[in-house]
Amino acid sequence: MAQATAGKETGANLPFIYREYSPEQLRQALHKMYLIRRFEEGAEDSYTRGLIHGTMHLSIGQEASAMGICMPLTLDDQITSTHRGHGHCIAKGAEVAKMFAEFFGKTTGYCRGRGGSMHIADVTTGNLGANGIVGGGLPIAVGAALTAKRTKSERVVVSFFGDGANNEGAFHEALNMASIWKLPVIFVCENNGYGMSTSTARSTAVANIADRASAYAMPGVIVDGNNLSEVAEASHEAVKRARAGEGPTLIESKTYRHRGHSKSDRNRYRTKEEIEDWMTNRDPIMLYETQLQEFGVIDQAGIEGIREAVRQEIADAIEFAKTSPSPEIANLERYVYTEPL
Amino acid sequence: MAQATAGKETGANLPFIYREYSPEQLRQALHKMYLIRRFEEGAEDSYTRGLIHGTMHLSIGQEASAMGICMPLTLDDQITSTHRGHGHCIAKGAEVAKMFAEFFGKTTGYCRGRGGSMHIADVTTGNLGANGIVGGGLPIAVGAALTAKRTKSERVVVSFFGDGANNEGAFHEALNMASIWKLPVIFVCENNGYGMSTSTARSTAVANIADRASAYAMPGVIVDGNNLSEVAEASHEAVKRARAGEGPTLIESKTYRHRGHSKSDRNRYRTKEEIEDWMTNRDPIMLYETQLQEFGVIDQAGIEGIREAVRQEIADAIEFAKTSPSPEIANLERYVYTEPL
Amino acid sequence: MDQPVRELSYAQAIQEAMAIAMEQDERVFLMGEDIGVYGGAFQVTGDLVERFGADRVIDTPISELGGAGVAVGAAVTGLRPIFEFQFSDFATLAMEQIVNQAAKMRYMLGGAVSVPVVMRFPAGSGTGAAAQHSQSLEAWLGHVPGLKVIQPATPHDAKGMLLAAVADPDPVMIFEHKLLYKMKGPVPEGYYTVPIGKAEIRRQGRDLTIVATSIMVHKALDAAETLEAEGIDVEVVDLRTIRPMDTQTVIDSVKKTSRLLCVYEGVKTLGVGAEVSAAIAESDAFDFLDAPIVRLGGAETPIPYNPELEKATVPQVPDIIKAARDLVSGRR
Amino acid sequence: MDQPVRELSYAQAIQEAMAIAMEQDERVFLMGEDIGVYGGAFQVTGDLVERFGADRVIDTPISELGGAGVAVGAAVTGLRPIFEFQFSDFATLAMEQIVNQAAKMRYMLGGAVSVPVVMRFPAGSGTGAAAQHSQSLEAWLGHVPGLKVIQPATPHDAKGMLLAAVADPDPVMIFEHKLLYKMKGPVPEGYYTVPIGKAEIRRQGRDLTIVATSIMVHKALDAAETLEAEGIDVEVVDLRTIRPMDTQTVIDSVKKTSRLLCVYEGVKTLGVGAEVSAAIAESDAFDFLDAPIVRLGGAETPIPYNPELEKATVPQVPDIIKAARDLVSGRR
Ligand SMILES: Cc1ncc(C[n+]2csc(CCOP(=O)(O)OP(=O)(O)O)c2C)c(N)n1
Ligand SMILES: Cc1ncc(C[n+]2csc(CCOP(=O)(O)OP(=O)(O)O)c2C)c(N)n1
Ligand SMILES: [Mg+2]
Ligand SMILES: [Mg+2]
Repeated sequence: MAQATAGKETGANLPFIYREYSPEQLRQALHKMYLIRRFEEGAEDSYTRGLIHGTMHLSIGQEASAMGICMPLTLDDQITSTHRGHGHCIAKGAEVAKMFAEFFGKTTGYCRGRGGSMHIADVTTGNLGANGIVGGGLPIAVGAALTAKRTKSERVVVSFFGDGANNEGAFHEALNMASIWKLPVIFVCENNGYGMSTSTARSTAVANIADRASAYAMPGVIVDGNNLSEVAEASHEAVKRARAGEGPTLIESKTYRHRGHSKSDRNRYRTKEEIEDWMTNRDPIMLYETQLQEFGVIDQAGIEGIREAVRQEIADAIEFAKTSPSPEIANLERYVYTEPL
Repeated sequence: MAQATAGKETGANLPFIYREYSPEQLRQALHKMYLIRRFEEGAEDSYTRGLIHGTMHLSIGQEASAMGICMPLTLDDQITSTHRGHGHCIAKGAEVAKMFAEFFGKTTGYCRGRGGSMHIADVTTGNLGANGIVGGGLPIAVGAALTAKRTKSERVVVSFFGDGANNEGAFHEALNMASIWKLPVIFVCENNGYGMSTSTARSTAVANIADRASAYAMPGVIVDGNNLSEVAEASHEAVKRARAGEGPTLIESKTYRHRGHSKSDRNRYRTKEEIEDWMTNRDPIMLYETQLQEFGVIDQAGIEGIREAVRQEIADAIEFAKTSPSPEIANLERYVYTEPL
Repeated sequence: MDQPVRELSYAQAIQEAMAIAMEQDERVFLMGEDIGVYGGAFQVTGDLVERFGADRVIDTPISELGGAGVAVGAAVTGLRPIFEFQFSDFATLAMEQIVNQAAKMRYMLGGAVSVPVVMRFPAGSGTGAAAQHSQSLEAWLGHVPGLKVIQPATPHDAKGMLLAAVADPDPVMIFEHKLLYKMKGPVPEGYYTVPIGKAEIRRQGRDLTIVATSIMVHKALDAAETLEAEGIDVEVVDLRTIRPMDTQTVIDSVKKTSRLLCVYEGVKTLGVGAEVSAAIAESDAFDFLDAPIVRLGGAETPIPYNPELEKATVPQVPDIIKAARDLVSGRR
Repeated sequence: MDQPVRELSYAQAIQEAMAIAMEQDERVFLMGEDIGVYGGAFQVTGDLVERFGADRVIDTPISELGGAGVAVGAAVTGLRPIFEFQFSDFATLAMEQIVNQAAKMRYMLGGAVSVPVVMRFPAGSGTGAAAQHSQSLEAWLGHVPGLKVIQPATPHDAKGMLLAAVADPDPVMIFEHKLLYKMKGPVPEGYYTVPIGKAEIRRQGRDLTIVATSIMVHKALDAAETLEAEGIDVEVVDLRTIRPMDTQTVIDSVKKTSRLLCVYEGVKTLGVGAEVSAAIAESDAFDFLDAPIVRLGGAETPIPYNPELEKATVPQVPDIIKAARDLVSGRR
């Protein structure tokens, strides 16, 4: 998104995004956050009705993180995503219809029904894919950044991962290589407090994931992951640094998932109060909506308009997915190898 | 080794080991350092004459590091070692005769001829083995420390590894687990400046390996690895901490290998001057010898005595190895599984 | 076995085996991701943490390589860890410790140590979890001297073989098909073991030997029922152990039936059935063969997400029936 | 081929192929441990860093998992990395990126990307480097759909197949036996490719087919000379590619000779020869077989350090001669 001055009020005290983006862009961001939320609610609902099988990992509650990080990215920039990747995919520009189609296992899906939720990707908008392997995307992002550097492009690469992933060897090896080679890559740890059932306190020797940045001689930045402007500001800084050839940044975005880890979570490791608190007092969409109104960027009618538009978009997308064709068994072995033209 | 007050001079200004150990123990340490040096020279010589095959990694120049770390260890304590592990093995208490026998591929060798230099081990003195996999020993050491803790023993475990190993994922995962579980393990990075041909500056994002300790919330200590007393003091501290249940320590021992990486090194990545400087001005045995004389713990005749004793020990050991029997081909598949009694 | 027998699910049988092992022997403990309060991704450890405490049912960070290495280090120094991979696919991160360390340490050290570690691998497709959560990688580990590799197919064997694995002085790798976890079957109470390295004839027959592994044993038995109605009398051998493989039982069966069909879920090429076939083709059973040795294995593709495609990647009962019919009738 | 032919070593042939690939295509670059100024552990990259710069001959930290992942990421975004493992044994650290990512990414993304990465694995025993530096793990990767796996046996093929691998849009894994690096043979100058997926008949014969891989091709040819003097006429098939395997060439050969011996260095159980054997035993060549299919593979043990033991772990020329004699004479 292009930079512009925002809103009714101006001045240096405004939160970052109100200085950086136009009101229209700010409203679009809200639109996208709703799109993420409603997409996942729709997926959850379809799952319950048996229209989607397998499992899925919902990022409800983490929308500001995905959105904020992607705001300074262009379509040419790339991301690697995670098992909890629907938000990243939409924030980076994917169409929800093709995402639903993928979840429904259809040929019109982004992965032609071969990948599902855990491998959702839209290479055309720069999403190299969700990943079923915790930490699996980090080295790949470093490789993509190596391409960006070797081809002297302006491109930056963002690698999303969770707090749990920070204890994988892949994290260590990837951050070290990105740093010594000064690659244009941004490591975004979405710290939602738990890797599955294991809290960071029980799994991780340091209090903040960003505390590990010093082990790779890169900046480590902590942001409130439910505050869109804070996330976007950190992303802006890191993108600037990366494009200037100054190397990688580690951003830790503190957030929370409202839902269970996946569809098979008995939720024994978090208290009802904790979940309740994040849902009612720190919902990123609610916070952003309130702020937008406060700064006069949108009014209640505008919000209703967005909600209604999103509702329609989701309904259409599900319809598209439902009516799309399934792959043919005869094509089982297609896409294993690159067919000669 | 038991603690005692040392030498002619006393007082708080004496280097650590002179306060901590008896003159006899200090002379024994010199003896062992010579034993390591001459063992490796003997192995090198035997290799040149075709008596030993394969390859080997000599730690000549690093003797103070192996010796200093092992000084506070008891026979019950354990270590995991590396491809450059002869010094660790001897410092921990192994017999050079059985080591030579192993290098000569004989049944009287520590590994009955199955392991060779890269897998040299003496479990009876607590050496769980050298390792052909860079970083392979770190998680194993953490596991041994878990045993120590679970069985409520006093045992501590030392994991030796090189600067190159610090970029392996295994390093990261091992240090994190050791820290969160507060295990009695000491991570000793013998930083000889290079992982094979690659300098730490080219491979590692931080200036000191110990700078990474903060990422695991453990103390990171840097010592001059060619100064026996400094190494031993750091080891003492770490052992005390580990035995007290306070968890792991990372010690970085800065040292240098005089020889090439292995037997196939064209040595294109280091200057003659650099090697020369370390050999003539910073040889750990020479430094220690001078210091011992300075503090009156030994005189020239005493040194000659040690040298001669070691010469004889090595000669006898090589003879033992030479005249030992080779394994029989019929026993090829022995030791793959544990035979029922 | 004299103990009373109940119906338990495969997952319950494993859980019971682990509980018995921990009760009997202080040295036994469990490690893995989310095996504590979460109960394990497939609820195999369930509530064991409440019974044995977080000290003996240890949640690891998400660090498969390190975690496996910790288990190896604990085993070599006297404990008896049972390490759970959350999905067998994540063994790809730990092959170093499994293959270079656990499998070889005893040999490299000339017999100075043993490595009594047990590792559990929830494996296989059929859950809609796509390519990185559905693999069958037992053939890899079956290729590695120093390891023992088993694939129990029933709740009874799951318990008995796990107890045998814990008692074994060497590293034992257990591949558990995820779709079996909820399958019920008779399981004796108390302690018993089922030997590692012995195949089991699940059904006697004269016309054709089907060697199957894990979940395919049940599909083969289903197929055998249908085939029986057609007059084709199938012998079903449950291989149970991949390494060391009990080829003698297969040889004896083939000498009787003269025909061999291998059914396994892993990718066909270089999968377990390749070894079964090759072992028979070089044995004295060769002279008894009346027909080519046929393999039904997984398709040469990653496991797809779409459920119909997913089903088509691995042998199903009708595939087995058809292959058996063709084999017996001489159709190719 | 019209280009002039010189004698080059296997290592030189690979180096030349990499140089040609880098000259032809800016996207090609090399990654690995100590491949720059050190020239690679086996001097395969040699002085390439001087010609192409440290930017295109990149020394990585000792980070096999991460390094392989970087190569995958670079490949999927448009570059053509050639990644060197210092020893194939260290692939155990990178199986995740090789198997879950490189092999499956195209499939999981429904064809939206290709992953044109080449990985090189110095493999095999015979150097006295013991159990963790001597393995032959090609069977593992041969089991993985999405990968192509090759084992060139001659300098000519090493160059031509590497150039084919670089041109290939999919991940290609090259297993290079360390003892071959110094072996010399005729190599044409300039660019040429040798197709992936085609076996080569190295010697025509009537009495027995020996299918061999990598260094075993040369041992089989040596054995064939001796056997010829005894009146046994051996056909030697160099398999060259493990995946996709050219079973048709083997089938055709077996139909001619009626006898099959598979010779490979990897551990016998579940090694490459298991697949060769099984593929023949289920093909129409089965009816032509006059004798069991015999395999000579590596012993069921880690590679020992002692040189005599080490030699005894893998098939040697006399072993091949004996197996061939027994097979032809009907001795078991
Ligand atoms: C290598 C690997 N280990 C384990 C898993 C199983 N698993 C999937 S998600 C997850 C938790 C990941 O935690 P985190 O990185 O914090 O991401 P979050 O789920 O909280 O978004 C686990 C253990 C996996 N997919 N990959
Ligand atoms: C996993 C793995 N990668 C690579 C190697 C090859 N290798 C053996 S030693 C070595 C360098 C190790 O450097 P460092 O850890 O600093 O130890 P040093 O040799 O300097 O003592 C390398 C790359 C190996 N043995 N294992
Ligand atoms: Mg998390
Ligand atoms: Mg070093």
